[in-house]
Amino acid sequence: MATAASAETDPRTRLRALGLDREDAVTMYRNMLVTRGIEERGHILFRQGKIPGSFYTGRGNEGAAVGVASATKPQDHLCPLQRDMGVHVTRGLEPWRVFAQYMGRSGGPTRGRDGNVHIGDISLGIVGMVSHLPAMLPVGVGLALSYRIKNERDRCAFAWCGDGASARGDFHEGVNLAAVRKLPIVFIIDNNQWAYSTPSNLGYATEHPSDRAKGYGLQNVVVDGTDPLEVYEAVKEARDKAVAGEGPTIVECVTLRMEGHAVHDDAFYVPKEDFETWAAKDPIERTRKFLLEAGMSEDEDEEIRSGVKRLLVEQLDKAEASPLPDPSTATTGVYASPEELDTPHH
Amino acid sequence: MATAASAETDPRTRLRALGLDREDAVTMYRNMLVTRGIEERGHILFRQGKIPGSFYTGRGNEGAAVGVASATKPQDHLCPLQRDMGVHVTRGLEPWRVFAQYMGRSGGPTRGRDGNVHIGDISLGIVGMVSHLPAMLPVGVGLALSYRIKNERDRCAFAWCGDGASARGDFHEGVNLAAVRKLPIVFIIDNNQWAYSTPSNLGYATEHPSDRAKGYGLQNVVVDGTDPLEVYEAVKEARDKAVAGEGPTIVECVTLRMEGHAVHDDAFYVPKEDFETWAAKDPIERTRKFLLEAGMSEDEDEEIRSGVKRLLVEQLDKAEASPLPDPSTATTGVYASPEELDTPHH
Amino acid sequence: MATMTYLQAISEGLKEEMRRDERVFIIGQDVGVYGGAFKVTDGMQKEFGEWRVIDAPLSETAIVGACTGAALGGMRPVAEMQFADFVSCAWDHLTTVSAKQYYRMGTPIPMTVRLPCGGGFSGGPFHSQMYDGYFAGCPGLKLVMPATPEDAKGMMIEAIRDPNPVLFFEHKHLYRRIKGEVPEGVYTVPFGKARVAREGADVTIVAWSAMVHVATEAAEQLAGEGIDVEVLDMRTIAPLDFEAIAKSVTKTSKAIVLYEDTKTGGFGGEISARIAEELFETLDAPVRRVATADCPIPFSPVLEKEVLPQTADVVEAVRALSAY
Amino acid sequence: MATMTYLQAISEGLKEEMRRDERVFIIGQDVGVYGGAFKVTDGMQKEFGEWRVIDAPLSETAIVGACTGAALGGMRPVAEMQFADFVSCAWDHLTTVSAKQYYRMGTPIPMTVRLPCGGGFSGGPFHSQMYDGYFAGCPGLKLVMPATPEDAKGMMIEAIRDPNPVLFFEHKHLYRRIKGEVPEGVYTVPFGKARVAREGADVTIVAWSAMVHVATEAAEQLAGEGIDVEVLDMRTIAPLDFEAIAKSVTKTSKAIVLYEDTKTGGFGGEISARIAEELFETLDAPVRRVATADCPIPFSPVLEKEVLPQTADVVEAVRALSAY
Ligand SMILES: Cc1ncc(C[n+]2csc(CCOP(=O)(O)OP(=O)(O)O)c2C)c(N)n1
Ligand SMILES: Cc1ncc(C[n+]2csc(CCOP(=O)(O)OP(=O)(O)O)c2C)c(N)n1
Ligand SMILES: [Mg+2]
Ligand SMILES: [Mg+2]
Repeated sequence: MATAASAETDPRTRLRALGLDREDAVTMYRNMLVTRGIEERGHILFRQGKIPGSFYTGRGNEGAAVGVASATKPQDHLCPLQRDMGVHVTRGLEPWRVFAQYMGRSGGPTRGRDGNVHIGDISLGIVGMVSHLPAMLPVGVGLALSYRIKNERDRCAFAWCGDGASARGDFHEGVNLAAVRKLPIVFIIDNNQWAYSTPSNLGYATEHPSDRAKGYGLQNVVVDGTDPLEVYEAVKEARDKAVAGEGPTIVECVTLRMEGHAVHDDAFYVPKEDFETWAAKDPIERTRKFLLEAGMSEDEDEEIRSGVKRLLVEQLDKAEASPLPDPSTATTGVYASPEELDTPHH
Repeated sequence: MATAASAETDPRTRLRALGLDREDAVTMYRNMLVTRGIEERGHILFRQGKIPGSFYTGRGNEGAAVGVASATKPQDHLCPLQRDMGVHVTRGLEPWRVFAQYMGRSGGPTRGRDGNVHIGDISLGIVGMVSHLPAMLPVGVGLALSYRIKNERDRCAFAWCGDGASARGDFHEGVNLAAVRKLPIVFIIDNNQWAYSTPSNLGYATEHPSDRAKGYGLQNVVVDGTDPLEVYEAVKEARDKAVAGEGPTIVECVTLRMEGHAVHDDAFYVPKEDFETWAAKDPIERTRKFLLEAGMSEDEDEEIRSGVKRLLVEQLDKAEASPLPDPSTATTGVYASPEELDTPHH
Repeated sequence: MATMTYLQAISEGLKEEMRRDERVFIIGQDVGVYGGAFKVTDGMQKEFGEWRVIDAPLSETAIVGACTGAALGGMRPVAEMQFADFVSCAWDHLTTVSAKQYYRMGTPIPMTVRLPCGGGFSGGPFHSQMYDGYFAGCPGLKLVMPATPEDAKGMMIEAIRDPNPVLFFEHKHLYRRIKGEVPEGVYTVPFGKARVAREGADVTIVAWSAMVHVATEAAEQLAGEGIDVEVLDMRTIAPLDFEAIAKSVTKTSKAIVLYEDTKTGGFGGEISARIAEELFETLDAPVRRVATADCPIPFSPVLEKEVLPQTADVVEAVRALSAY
Repeated sequence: MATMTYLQAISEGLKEEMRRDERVFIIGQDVGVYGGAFKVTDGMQKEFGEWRVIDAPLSETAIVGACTGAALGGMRPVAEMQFADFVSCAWDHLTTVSAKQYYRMGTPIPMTVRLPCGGGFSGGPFHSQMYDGYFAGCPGLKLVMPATPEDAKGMMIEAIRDPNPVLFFEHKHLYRRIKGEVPEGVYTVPFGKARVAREGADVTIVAWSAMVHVATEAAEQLAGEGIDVEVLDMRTIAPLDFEAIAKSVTKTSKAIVLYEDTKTGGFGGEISARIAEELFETLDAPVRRVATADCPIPFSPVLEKEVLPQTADVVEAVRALSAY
């Protein structure tokens, strides 16, 4: 296992070393703000009774999700999971569609057919997840296999898994197949230290969940998931390796799940001190400081933040204007028709 | 990964070091002869049209199977697989019952309901396998869990897996649960270098299939599966560790599958040289030599061998005398009745 | 007798049997400290300890497979699936190993798998499924689906004691909505004995689990119109008390099968078929089925309502049938 | 037209579509060098290369999951299960992901899973299962089960082109036993169109896959007794051509559903129910079902024969029905 050093060098130097300019970092920052903003407004909507069912967020994981997605290329496919709203935001899914999804409106990516973060948009390269974890990981492997068969050389798949879900058979079978065939895929483990109420030591017996890599002849990298740049760097390297035919890497992003498993869970089982420690490492605040050191002014920051606020207000309005789906459509669209195949997707 | 040294010391010294006397080694030898004898006769029966369906053997794996089983204690439970006839023989399953099973007679352990090596006898501590690989591994884990819950201190479960089947989700989930809970179980990987026609490098990307252990925080030991004593030693140590609460070990027995996957497969895909190399390491011949060096006379050997032959003739007669099952019973016994639970099993 | 919710009744059943029989243990995700996603096992790890209420990794096959093994090891395991939907991840083990081991090997596998099932609260495609139809074709499994608190407790205990793998379908929508009198102490409700939930003379509705309540609601509405509906609560569908169905349909001559699983391929088809095959001479009208539409269960309430069987659908079906 | 076996016809279909469409690939255990456990893909790795005929690890979920992904990636994947029975290990993926992704996300999943299925040759409990009933309740999947070489080839090609996940049930017992004329070149046989395998006026037998041949055998025996049996080969059960059933039963007024899956919970129950519900006025007798007994499929030939539907069972059922 390699551990990426969280470079304590000068911000500008660091960005340069990553091949990024300040604008790129600002974009990441903005995406993180949008991500958190969406989920915070989701909470309010839930409390207002506007979101049916339950409600989940990825608070604390914004840096990891945005960091990974920023290292992907437009032609890549991504299979993110329940804490990865930042991936959708970074790939360009418009916030109103997320709100519409939350509220079961027809404008959401699933047209009210699925809820929460079970979203995706294949035209943005994002495959919508199912609940069963981590069932989408083998799907990512299949995407990577399709690139390999077609000999598409600069295309990479990304598949996610939680620390907890890495105990499931789907993880094993998918990762193993990718390893054996050296497929162009990067696996991301969102290690937020808990699987619902289950602590790590009851989920795996290694130091890191990504140590499972050793059982597949793969390398793993453990990064601080609260630092989008550290995540970006590790993922970019892993992507390079993958598309060069050197096989998959498991990149583990360590964070703390900063809220309960879902809205009904107050996370009583998480030690308070842990929340305090990790609150001090808040990915957004951390990135803000980094940018200020890199030359962003407080005014600029203010502008970004208020821009995000305005955006979300607008987007929420748009979502609320999206009609509920027509009940008569509920049972349609179970089977695809041949014409739909001819639409070139992604 | 630890590699047990195949001790090239004086046979008597070696036995003593293992806590065995010559009689124990002779018993292993005899069990290997019975194992091979059963499967050779099975081949003949198949050619005679007396065995319906297909027919599988474990030729080349007699030493590993007998070696493992010899290191178990009567109170242990075992979940052996398709190459492990030696386990059944060592635990005391009478050969006629195996022949009866092969031929679909009522005297077989499954009363004609299942075939081949899908056998077991819970009163001997052996759980009968299903076809789906390695579905019995989590069952072994559950047995180990039952010992742990009941606080039975000198009881250990044994669960098998092939090199190929170690790619399946059941392996991952079962081994991981056992590792997390440090359950008293030993995992055996029968690494015979092939999964049907699929070579190792298309099944796993590590050096050894048991290297998967590293992904679970476990130790693995790789032994020469043609040497029953080396197997015995490694398994005994693993068992000691397991019952001491130090967690599971994966013991990998390396052999070559000396025949096709099943009777219809001529193994054209296995390099001829490999068969020659491994034929030279035949576990039975090897053990015979060891015993001769340990003081067994050629006459004794002859007596053992002819004893086994006589036994098998007798047992085969007994099997052929076993009636076919009564067709009217075919649909009975789908559900157990409460009284059956009260029969204390094993 | 105490009044309690369906959920409390299940908890009670579990606890009382665990106190009585130390071979009983529970394994599942978050069943320990957290007390289970629905709090069915709340407080139980405190009472019974870490090795009788076991928090498992996210591994349905390991959980259910370990139960098969522990059953062979003399225990009486109870597995909790966090949602019934996730039992798909252990479907192979249950149908391949647990269900067939006794037939093949003669070794009973006394285990229970608890399945919080069913829809009606915007759980979406993966937290709303009923799942009985997917197992009903697998000999060796018992499928039990209580509709009342009293049955839930008694059948929970019966499930644990049964020498076979039992799938215990507990309907999430009943957990806190349904209350009822529940006898104190340990008692069992036998499998394979349907219950007449409401007597009637004109039309029989065959139902189980939450649909019993939908049927009863419909029956009450229809009583006002002079249609006298009999509601049969099957309680278990494997074993199936076909005698009870025959008795009721012989009386009413008209039958509706109401089930929450997908209409096509759900177990209601089997029951409808048997009624038509075995009671052919008795029927005054074709059997009708009211069930979930043939599609995944959508999230948005307006869609979900369209897809799941509603009281109004049943009322309408009964009206059509009695006019036949 | 060439005469070939059912197995050869499937191979032909695969090869011709692979030559025509380079997006088609095959993945499964031992499909490459070995040519598949039943030799269906024999020689194909040589022709199409290592990346279009892929030997996979022993991982059914990875195989099927990779097909879902590759389908999203623009390919036309074909997975081979070594035996249909092992699809249980991918049951979760197929019902959870492949089947529901289009309904939820609007992305078609054009993939085919080949399932060598069925009993009759002492395969025992895990190499003999039919398996259609376990999937028939899952909307989003197509279930196709050819009975003849001509259909096998044309439906193989249709399956690959279909924009949905298709389960292609190929009956092992037909592989080498059934020969027939097969058109040259590429052609398709549409799904959802039943075929009248034998015309008759007295009783309809609804069947699919190997049971079509059992039905035909029975029909020939019965012809000698003056009973004129119509045999309907459903070809696919999802989609189901109920119109064809209705047409035939309207003519004969008597129906038998013959299927190889377990009687209780198998898909024949669904069909029997629909006949009785929708053709109530037409029926002169109750629908009868002939199917596999409600138990695992035993190994010993004497037991297996008892459990699987035999020609004699069908003959007897038809006699009873026509005497009704
Ligand atoms: C197969 C399966 N079993 C159970 C669940 C219920 N469940 C949802 S999230 C979760 C915990 C997941 O933990 P982890 O993988 O660490 O992801 P996290 O939620 O912490 O991001 C569980 C048990 C599920 N979604 N899928
Ligand atoms: C889940 C599953 N898929 C496929 C098969 C078919 N099959 C039987 S044995 C075998 C190869 C097993 O290889 P390995 O695990 O190495 O054991 P070996 O036969 O070499 O001892 C396969 C693919 C099976 N039994 N179970
Ligand atoms: Mg987690
Ligand atoms: Mg092998």
